[in-house]
Amino acid sequence: MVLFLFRRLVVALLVCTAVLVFAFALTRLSGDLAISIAGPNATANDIEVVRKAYGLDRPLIEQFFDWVGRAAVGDFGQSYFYKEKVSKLIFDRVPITMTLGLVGLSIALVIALPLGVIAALNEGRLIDRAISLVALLGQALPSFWLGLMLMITLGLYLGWLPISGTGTWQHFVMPGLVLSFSAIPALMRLTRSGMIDAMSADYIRTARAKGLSRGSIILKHAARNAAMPVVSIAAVQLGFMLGGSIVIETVFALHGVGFLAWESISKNDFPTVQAVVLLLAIVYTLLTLLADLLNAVLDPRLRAS
Amino acid sequence: MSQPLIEIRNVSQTFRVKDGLFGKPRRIMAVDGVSLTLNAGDVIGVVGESGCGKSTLARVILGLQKPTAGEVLIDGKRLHDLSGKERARLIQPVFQDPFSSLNPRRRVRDIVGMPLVAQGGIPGSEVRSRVEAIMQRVGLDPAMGERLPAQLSGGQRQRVAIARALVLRPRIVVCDEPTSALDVSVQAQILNLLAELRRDFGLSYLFISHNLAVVEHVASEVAVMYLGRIVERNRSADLFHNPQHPYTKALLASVLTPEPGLGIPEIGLGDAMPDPSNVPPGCRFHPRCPVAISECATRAPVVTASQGGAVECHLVEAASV
Amino acid sequence: MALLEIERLEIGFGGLAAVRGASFAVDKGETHCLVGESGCGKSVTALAVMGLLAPTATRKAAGLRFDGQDLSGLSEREMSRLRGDRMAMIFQEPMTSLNPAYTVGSQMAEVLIRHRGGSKKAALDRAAELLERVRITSPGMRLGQYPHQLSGGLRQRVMIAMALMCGPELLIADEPTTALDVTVQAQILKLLDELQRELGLAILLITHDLGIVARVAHRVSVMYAGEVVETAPVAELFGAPTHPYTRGLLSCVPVPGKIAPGEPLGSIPGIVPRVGHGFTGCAFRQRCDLAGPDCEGTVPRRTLAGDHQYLCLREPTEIARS
Amino acid sequence: MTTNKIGLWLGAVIFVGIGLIALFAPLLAPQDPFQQDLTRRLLPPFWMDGHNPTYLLGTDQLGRDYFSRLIYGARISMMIGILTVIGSGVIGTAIGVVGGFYGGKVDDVVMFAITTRLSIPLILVALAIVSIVGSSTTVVVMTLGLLLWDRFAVVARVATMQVRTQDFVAAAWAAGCSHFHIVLREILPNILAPLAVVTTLEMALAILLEAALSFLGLGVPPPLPSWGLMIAEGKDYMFFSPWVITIPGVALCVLVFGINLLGDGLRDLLRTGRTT
Repeated sequence: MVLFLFRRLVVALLVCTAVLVFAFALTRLSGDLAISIAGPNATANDIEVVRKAYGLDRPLIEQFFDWVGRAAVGDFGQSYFYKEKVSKLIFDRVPITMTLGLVGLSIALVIALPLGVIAALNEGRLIDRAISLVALLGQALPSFWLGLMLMITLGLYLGWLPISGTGTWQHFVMPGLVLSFSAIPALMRLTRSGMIDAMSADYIRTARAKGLSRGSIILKHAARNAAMPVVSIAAVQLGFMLGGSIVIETVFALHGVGFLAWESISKNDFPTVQAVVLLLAIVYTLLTLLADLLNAVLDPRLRAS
Repeated sequence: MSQPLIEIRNVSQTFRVKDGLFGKPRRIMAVDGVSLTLNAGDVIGVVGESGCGKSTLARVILGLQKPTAGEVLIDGKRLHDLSGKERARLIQPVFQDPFSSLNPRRRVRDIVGMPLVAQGGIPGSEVRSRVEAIMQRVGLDPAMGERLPAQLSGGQRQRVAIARALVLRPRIVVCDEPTSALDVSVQAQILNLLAELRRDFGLSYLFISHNLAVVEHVASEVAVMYLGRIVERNRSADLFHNPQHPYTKALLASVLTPEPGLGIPEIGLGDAMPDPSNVPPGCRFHPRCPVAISECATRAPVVTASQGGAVECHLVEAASV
Repeated sequence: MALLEIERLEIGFGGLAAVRGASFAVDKGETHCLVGESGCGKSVTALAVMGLLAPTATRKAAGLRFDGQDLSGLSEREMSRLRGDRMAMIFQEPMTSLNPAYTVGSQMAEVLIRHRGGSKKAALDRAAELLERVRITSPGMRLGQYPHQLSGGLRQRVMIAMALMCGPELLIADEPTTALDVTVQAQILKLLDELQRELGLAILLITHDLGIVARVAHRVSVMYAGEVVETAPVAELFGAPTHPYTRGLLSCVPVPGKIAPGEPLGSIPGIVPRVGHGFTGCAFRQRCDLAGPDCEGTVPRRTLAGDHQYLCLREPTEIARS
Repeated sequence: MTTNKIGLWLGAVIFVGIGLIALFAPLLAPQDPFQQDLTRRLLPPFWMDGHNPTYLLGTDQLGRDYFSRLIYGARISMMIGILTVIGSGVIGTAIGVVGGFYGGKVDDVVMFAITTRLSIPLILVALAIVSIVGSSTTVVVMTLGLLLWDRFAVVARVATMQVRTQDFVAAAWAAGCSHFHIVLREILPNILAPLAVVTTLEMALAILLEAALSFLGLGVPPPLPSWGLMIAEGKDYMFFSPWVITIPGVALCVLVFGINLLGDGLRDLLRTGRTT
């Protein structure tokens, strides 16, 4: 188990390193960063000044290691646009995005798990088809559009929820709902197929042959085994949701990390973009690690190896 | 005596397996220093329980796996010096599971003709006629060539697999549990067919099975494997009538012939199941052996000639001195 | 005295008739073997008795009685009270038949708690006692282990011990040794044989292996295409097989000493037909040397001396001559 | 015909229908989708009061015919969807098959590449790339094509590993077939079914992503009538003229829903096809 954890950590570190390289290369895609930073109206002289000021005249490799070296201790440099430390910019906005992600995941789980189980237990029947159809429809809704439509209906016409901003908990309901929609179909589908697989497993037949009650068969014997893939996908989905929050935060004007990322992208604020990409990658990696640990708790076979 | 058709010299095969992506790698000793010869026209039966390495041995002989140590000579030539095409003309497989051994997306005639096409340079018309001829020979209507494997019964699929193995007219066929997945009545059809084809085509078989009754019926010589080693080898009649190794005796005792009134035999083997990733020291059979002596746990027995065959057992060793 | 009586059992899956009027009875304390090739309906019959058929299957029977009680009228809830208590079942695949997520002890204990109530402690004590009974060493340690830590043979022993938790009268064993190595197979069969004698269990053993049948059965029923074509005490069946299918099947098995090596084995030509609803006559007629046009009509069940029944139009003397 | 067959057909009809609309857009569109007329801004569609029969679905904030823009928008979505899955499908399948076929160290590298790709935040990186390189349809297709290969790779890898262990592949080795032959004739035909399902999923995802990128102003550049861009342009008017965002949104939904139905139907068809 300890060995397993250690190996997982090594791979996670390697992945983060790869993302580090990727994030650095990403911002160099344009060829000359200085031109982008200086803006469209800059003279050749301005560009030279920028180049010097940001250290872009040094060899690429030196810039890279300089950046990595500082990123390793949490220093992502100064934002070009906000003129603030990137780490502070991000740190201030993490709570909003985390809240949004967790609200989204909670809504998704509350909706997807029961629906998936109900669909699985009624496999092939009308209710299963109906649930699958709704999931398909949910998958087809573009999140930004769904957000706008909810703003019009729930916000404007019905007046139930605030349209944008971050003041109260109500402000998180609509964006959380929209965000959850991106995860519900996948979670529902996996819960369904996991339950169907588990219910058709030989050990369920054994449980029935033992005369156990239906409740005990479903809740004790099937659900435990069906939960493992769902735990993995829930972690992955939370990662995707945090990444996808960029669209929703923009729509709802929530000043979280996603909104910051979008602003930095449109303002060519590369240190911030790099830092957010890296941060999200690390969070994603940690989430998958967490899912592995949870699965090891659920599955004695994993615990042993 | 002419040179043997297959000569297996001290072949070993180990695998490193990982449990999942990040599991701890384990070393599995699937085959451990096996030597065996197959003479032209013989059928050598290899028997043993699951995990004894008999299927790995088959894969090594077929050239599907490069052995970790040792070498295989076919018709005097080193297996790994042969090209894939040359090897295919000498030796062909028939596998156990007639469902996984045929590509579900290809038609029967393409499956049977595949070895011919792989040789290259054979005109299409010749491929077609040879495929039809061999299909007829194994008892399949050539019109079935248009079908997909899913449209055939288990016995018909196994006939397709046999036709594919014979279409190149090889000299050796490695049969890896060719009838284990079949019903008894179909098993009999396939065994009879294999016997006929051997006579007519002058084939030699390496016949792997866990079913001793089947092996006694088809094999002229038998090798018994346990945890990667051949523990006893002899002419079939001698081995079945006068087994030397305690494991062979136990295996023979556990054959349940359809004779009522005989009851269930007492096998007397311990519960320590063989684990190829954790081979016991000394004689690898000693944890389960009913007649083990103290020496068995410390020193590995050497191959001893006995009753016209070869045995690896301390008791036989002691008796022969 | 019959413990389990099955009369004209019919099971269908959509348009396919898996079992077509199978009848046989299992006496108290006897080992009854149901033998046949894949697809003959033997496993489905066992599942039907236990009430474990898939919801898509249809079951109909003129009689399905356990200890005099009509099973076909019982609700799922009432059936589940019987299962694991008075009738238990073990399966072919010991590797997948135990839940990988729970310990052996927990899976064994829940049977007793479900049917008899009582504390978990008492149930675990009973489990340990039974593990010892099925000759598992250090039962206390095994109770805390997970299925993946056990070998196939051990798992099947655990399955057997689990089936015995409530002291059932009937044990249905569906190909219990098919997935095991031959040496382990003999050990498991030996164990079943002993338990049967000591506990007075009735065992319905489903198998395709005539060797197993000959060694463990008191009585044998041969199934073909959803029908019991012959049923007889074991010595009678092997000594005087009467139905052409039974005779064909026995000739296919290589028996050391009976058929010389190299000699062709007997075989049954053709393949098992797929039988739909409304099929009449003998299902074996396309593969039978003795078949005539009359075999398309109703086939009688004939009774011979020695409690021996078979399903065929031909006289025993006629069959023996062929 | 089961309910799912109906879904499959409905999906196919939607997909092919919108494909045909995209193909014949110049013939179908009643007006020039780029023609502005500031005197006729934000006219309502036909079911509302004050509509103009010339403009079936009304006009946008620049007075362009909304119906014609919608039809031309189908071109962008279809093109992006199809071109992206061709690119990402080839990349992902190649990576996955190589990893699954060779196993060992090669597979470790493939797994590492997949894990790394998955840990990179998709939308954020796509936005950044388009922002840096400059927005155009080509850039969007290239970016999405280079990012959306992960699921192809995962599925192709697992499917290849399963097929590789089957005995018919061993028989092909024993028959002396080349690696190329084995991958092409024995393995690929047997992994196409799950890949077909992935193709529909990824096409739907690509279409939604393009819409999202365009909505955020970093996708297809104006004045092209991308549905996502139409929603973005209508956003400022949505509280007073909700149809300007409803219409392109519904179009997007219908197309993606159709593709999803198609994929779902295929998945079921292939699953039952295997058992019978």
